[in-house]
Amino acid sequence: MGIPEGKAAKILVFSTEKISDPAIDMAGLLKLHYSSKVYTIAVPCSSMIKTRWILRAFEQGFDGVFIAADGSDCPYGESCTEKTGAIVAQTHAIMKENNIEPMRLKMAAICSVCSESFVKQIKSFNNNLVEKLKS
Amino acid sequence: MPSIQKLNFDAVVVGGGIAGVESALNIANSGYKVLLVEKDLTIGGKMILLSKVFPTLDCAACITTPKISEVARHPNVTIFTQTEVKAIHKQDNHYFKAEIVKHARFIDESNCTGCQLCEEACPVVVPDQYQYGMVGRKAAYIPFNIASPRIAAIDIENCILCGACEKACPTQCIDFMQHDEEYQIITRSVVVATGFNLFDPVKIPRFSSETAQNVITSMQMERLLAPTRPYNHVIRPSDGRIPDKIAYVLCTGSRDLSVGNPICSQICCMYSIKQAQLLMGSLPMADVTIYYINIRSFGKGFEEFYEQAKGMGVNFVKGKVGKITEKSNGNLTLRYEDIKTGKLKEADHDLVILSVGVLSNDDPQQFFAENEWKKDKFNFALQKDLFFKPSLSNIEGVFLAGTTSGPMDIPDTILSAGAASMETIRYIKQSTVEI
Amino acid sequence: MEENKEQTFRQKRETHTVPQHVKDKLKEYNSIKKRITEIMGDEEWNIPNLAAKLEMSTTETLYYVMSMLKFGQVVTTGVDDMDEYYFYKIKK
Amino acid sequence: MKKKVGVYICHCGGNISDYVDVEKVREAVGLEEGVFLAKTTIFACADSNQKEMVQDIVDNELDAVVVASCSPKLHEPTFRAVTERAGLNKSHYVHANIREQVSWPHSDNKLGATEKAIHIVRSAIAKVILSEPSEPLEIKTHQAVLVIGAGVAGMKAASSLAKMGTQVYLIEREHFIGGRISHWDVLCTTDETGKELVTRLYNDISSDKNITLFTGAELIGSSGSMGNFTASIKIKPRYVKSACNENSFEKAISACPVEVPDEFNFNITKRKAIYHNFPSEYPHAAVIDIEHCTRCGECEKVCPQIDFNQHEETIDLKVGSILIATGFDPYTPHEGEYGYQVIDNVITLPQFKRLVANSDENLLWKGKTINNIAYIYCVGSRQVEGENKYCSRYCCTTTIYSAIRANKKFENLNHFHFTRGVRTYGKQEELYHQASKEGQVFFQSFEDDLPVVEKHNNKTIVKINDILTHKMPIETEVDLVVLVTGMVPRAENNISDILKIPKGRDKFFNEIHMKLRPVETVIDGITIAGACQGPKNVVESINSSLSAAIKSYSFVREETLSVNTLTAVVDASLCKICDACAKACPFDAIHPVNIGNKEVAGITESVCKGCGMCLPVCPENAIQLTSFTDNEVEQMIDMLARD
Amino acid sequence: MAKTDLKFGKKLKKYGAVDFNACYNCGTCTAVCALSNEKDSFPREMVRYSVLGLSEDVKGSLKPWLCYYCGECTAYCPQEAKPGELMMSLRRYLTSHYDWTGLAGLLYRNLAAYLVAFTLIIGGIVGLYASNTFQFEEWMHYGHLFEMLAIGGVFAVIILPNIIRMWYSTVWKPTKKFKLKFYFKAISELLVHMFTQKRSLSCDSDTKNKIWWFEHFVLVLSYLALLFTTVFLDWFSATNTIVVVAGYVFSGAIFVVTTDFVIRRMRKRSEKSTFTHPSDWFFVIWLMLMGFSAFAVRLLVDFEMLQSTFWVFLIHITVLVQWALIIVPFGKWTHFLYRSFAMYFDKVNKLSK
Repeated sequence: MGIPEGKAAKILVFSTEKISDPAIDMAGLLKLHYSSKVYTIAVPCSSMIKTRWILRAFEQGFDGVFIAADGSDCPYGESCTEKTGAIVAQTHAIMKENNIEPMRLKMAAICSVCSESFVKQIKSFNNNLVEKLKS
Repeated sequence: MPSIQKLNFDAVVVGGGIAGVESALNIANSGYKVLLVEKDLTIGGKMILLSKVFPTLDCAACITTPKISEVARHPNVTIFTQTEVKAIHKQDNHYFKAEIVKHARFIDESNCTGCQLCEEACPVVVPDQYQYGMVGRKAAYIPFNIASPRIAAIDIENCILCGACEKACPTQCIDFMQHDEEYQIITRSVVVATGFNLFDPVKIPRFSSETAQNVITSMQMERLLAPTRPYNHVIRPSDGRIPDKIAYVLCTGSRDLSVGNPICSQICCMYSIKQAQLLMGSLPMADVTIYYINIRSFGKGFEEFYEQAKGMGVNFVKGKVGKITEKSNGNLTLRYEDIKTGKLKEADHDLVILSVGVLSNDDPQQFFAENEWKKDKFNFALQKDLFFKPSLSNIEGVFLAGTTSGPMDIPDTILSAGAASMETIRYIKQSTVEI
Repeated sequence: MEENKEQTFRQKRETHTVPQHVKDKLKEYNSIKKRITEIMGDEEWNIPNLAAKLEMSTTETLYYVMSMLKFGQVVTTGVDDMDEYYFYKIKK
Repeated sequence: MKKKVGVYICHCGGNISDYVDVEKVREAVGLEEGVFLAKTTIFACADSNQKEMVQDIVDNELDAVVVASCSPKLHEPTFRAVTERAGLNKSHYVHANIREQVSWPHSDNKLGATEKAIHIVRSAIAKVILSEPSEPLEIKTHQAVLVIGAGVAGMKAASSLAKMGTQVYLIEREHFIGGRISHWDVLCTTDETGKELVTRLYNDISSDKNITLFTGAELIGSSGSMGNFTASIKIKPRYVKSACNENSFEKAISACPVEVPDEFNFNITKRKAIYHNFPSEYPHAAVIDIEHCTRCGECEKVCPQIDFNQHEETIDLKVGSILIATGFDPYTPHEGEYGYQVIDNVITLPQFKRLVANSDENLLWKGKTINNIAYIYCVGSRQVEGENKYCSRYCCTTTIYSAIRANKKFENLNHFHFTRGVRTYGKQEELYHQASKEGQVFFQSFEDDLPVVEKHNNKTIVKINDILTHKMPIETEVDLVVLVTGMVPRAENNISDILKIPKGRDKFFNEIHMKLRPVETVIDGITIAGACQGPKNVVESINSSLSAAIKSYSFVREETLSVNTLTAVVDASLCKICDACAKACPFDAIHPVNIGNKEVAGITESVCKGCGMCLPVCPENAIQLTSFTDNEVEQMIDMLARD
Repeated sequence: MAKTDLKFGKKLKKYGAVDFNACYNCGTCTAVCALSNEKDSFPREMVRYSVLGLSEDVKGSLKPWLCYYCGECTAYCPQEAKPGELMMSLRRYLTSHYDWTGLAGLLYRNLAAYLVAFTLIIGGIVGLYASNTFQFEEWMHYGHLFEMLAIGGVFAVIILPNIIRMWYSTVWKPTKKFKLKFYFKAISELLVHMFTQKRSLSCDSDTKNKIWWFEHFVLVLSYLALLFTTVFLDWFSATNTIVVVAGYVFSGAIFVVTTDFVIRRMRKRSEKSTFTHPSDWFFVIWLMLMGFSAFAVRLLVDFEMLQSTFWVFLIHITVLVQWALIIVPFGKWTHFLYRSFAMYFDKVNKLSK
């Protein structure tokens, strides 16, 4: 596998319904462009994402998974950041075991108006993936 | 002559624009029976005719339609379209008697499916008022795609009574024998949401809007840009050419004592900036220039929207246009003083949009005659207690929603309608009169 | 009842006379529409050319062509090289 | 059972169809398994289309529906309602966002956008096929509303709600109510003063038995959700007993040796550590500023009502809805901004207003008579460098009106306005006309060439390259410079952290949608009113406050509220009761229960908020979240990944 | 650097300016003004200078003289700031600024001063008559002599120095350039504008304005011709039929045209005749009286009745003296001169650029 020359990486974004998904919506509203190979699944909270989902995405051919976490804005409580972090750490460990580049899973807190930051993050993630996974 | 029908409601909302719809919904949601009266064929007012709305650029229809369909389905709301309020009398014991006339639509409203077969069959073509005459429509017609109710109507003035529609109608709902129906409504309260009128630029002959085809109003431009537009593209009305030098003349009929309207219309700067952005989107090669006195982008997200337009390359020129002259090729010469340099300039454009201002609608004065509907000095409804209860009119039990009391944009209109409905509900709740 | 309904336009004729100008307008529309259809034939036309041929103002021509477009009798086929005018064609 | 799915792809009047080939999407998804019909529509949300959808569902006995249109935040509820009207369970509706996340961000790439849209619709179809019906939860509501902030918006909302028969708790962080309006003298555009308006509002709320007012009260915590909030309120003591004797207070105040700047007058005057309300503030009582009090005991000697034994209390309030009306702060210029705090006769607009209100015969600043006043506009608003990009909306009008009123009160004033373009919108334009006619002078500059305030040999001079005079450099000598400061959200406001209310780009609280749901927040049951949502004048605040009140009322009107909640579900056969999930749950919703002699983790539905935090921690993968089961999520992933 | 001075605006109000402070700088006035162009854009610039009190810029500007007050700017001003009236007032202000004696300013600002001056002259004439030292022929002779002396004297002592002062303010001070050839080159400008006021023809092209221009043209020609006829051809004593008839025609024309002007000012139909400063009234009325009394005097001469109705001649001479000593050097008459010189200086300035 690998990303062909000149192509964008296929990225799955887990966003959160109340915080980061509105930011991604707003990126659209502001006509901030990013790669169309970026797909989003919105879930209630980033701390509910299961490792098996992430692995499934890699298995199915996604080059990268990006968790647009709630951070401290999470409506379900402060522990969200820590818990999401734990999921990522745990998944990274499993990815290593399975010979999947850990950098293919990335997490960043995206606040409800962080549209520009989302686009910036996703662009640099894409560039890193393309760099790493060149075919 | 058919007899007058009598109906009772807790509230009558006059005007089915966005303010009326919002008020009706709020009141109905609190469990009260509401009659929504609209003089046009469809509710939605001016907003439903717009293209997109600032500063979010949502399509106007996306915002209006959910509210409209909610109100249309609401068990507590009765909607009368094509209905005129003749008079509203306040009765001594705290209720109102409203005389209204529901004009014949010549369609059985409950059976029409909006299939448009009658429209197809109708041979008559007349200028479409919803498209400012820029295109034709039939004499049997649905106002536009997203009209509510989305059912046909017969324009009897232009009908030749050929019967084609009646033959084409699969549900037999065309009925030429319908008459205007008179109603007497007893209601505890009235919400006036009659909206505003737009300034008619014919009153400024130096702008040549009557003679020059390519001098159009901003509302016409809204139609040109709207999804339910008259042409499929943005082209100019004189000859169908794709415009590439477009000008906006702000404060047409606003902030202008010489035409009798000294106040600012509050929306023209923003809708012009919005249209400019939309034009830049659909005509990437076009130059758009906005001639202004002051840009009033004061609302939430408005200033950012203005900056965005500047960033997109919309040209802002400080200076009010004084004169528009048509040239033989339909292009227009605009004469203005470029305030930044203090020099008189002339510029050629191939399409000019007059950003016309907001004027009061005097309808309430007609139907409230005997109760002395009071107006402020700008002809808008008098807000009797501006700070304490902004939606109170001078008549007890009559409340003001939206632009009835002054120019406002859509968010403000919706908030004003929210306030009016809150006051109305409170009033109904406190009134103990049995009707 | 249903039977009667078919006929309401006939009943209406008894009380309502169609004004002459409405009839005239219809005739005018139809004749211009016919001329446009004939002139356009199978070819693509833009508004100024069609107006010249029709000897009618471009404004009026636009109104007729746009109405025909709305009612599905005409289609837009493209735009000229200068990006100035659209071409229209009779829909077959 | 295989589901028959109906798919609708919306043009959104060009918003989508200009960039996404909707026909191609329709063709592609029409071939998916389970899809019975696939249609495109100009406006999916239009009433006519809604009717058509209902008809389609009924006629074709569809089991599930997908609409691909705008963001679910806008219209998911609309279409859920449509499917419900057609007799389907609302879970059998899935919304695909192909506008905000497809056509708009990828307007530069039509092919890519179409491709992405196809994938997204497919994954929505996959999800809807797996969806299980869910029943709404009936919750008992507390028929009470907590209103935070007793300014004009909060008081108006409180009194309206109370008149509807709702119990209202009105809390105010300060010891006196009235908010910003109490500072202002005459309010534009009438002759009514802030004091009169506050008095009317206070009379309204104090006479209503449905309203409980807490001053010195601050929200410190909140739990629960719509219909069922528990708000923790910390109440600071006044250190003064409520039974009050005017005379002894006056004595106590004069006895107090501590002087601190008076924030009511924006620090242009001083007050004691024990102080009184201003005439425009209520309740009519005194209070001790315990932070500055030295406990010298002088006041106690002359006034028996002083009570240093009072202490802070915390109470819990149970409410069905929370209405936030915390208002704004005037922007504080930084040191040196147009000479602020560097040149001694540079003050802010609120200070100027207090100065005018407090002065009687002559307008004096630091002992000198004021004749020429310069107003520098857009300080803290429309910033080029700073963060505040927005226009504060009220400042142009209020400045002009202040100048007009000052002319009525004092003689020989000359006003020089250094504007960025006057924005007296609507009827307020009249004031601009009047001010100009009175001979007040307006200058203008653009953001790239702002005016400069300088001090030379004891003369204060404002320089501008005036664009109204072909950019001529002009200088004006003045006695006082007023910085027209804009609105910023209230400082030290941790309400957004406690209630998890998102803020917009301008740092004000964000509504869900400016036009569709202008007073609601993403947290159900919490509404926002007045200037905490964005700059507003008095009338606009009142309108927004009444709108918020009616919305809050809708949450508490009925005794019960039916809500759609996601809940976690434990597969009892897999659970080995390790306690990991219970620890992860932030809401204490998981407790051991016995199911068929087996102790397993049990989830209290009414407490579970559906955050799913318990999901990943379960070592046995025994917990699933409704609508987000492994099956559903993985199918969605598969569909998005499919080539 | 320019400094704001709000006193200047207040001063202008004494010259008749009203409401110009209401201006919100939209530029409509400039945009609708037919005489305004990219090089000379007005009146908004003048309004702005007046609001800010930039008196030096006003004094150095010729723009007030470029305006012929068609009234469009005032009619279309969205703020009712009456820019046209301000331009008129600026002309009055500039007239008094150019006037070294200071009397022009005094008379403009002060109606009483005007009336006193008029009364003094009436008193003088009546006094002279009462002193009985003159015979009828002497009156005729000295009257004629006075005309010549007055023209020469007023021109040399007042008008010429004032024009030089105008030149100093508007040409020398702002440009600091002097090239004689430009003054020769531009001289045609002076003559054409002085005799035809052709610039005012470009004012909005409606027929009413054309009529006004024609009347004005007739008036100017008749006035100059009558001046020539009475002063150099000694009309009242002349016997040449051509001279006599010409005198009748000219004085009659003056009378008819000015009567029409007075009626217009009274009716206030058009924007330009809505506001009338006392100096405007005096100008047209005295011109009218002059035409009428001259006509009457000659008629009486021809019917040989003048001796018996000598008072008619006294009225004529009174009007004449008032005209020559008050209105011509200090009143609106000077506009005629300054306007032409403004066009001339403007041309010179443009050439030297």
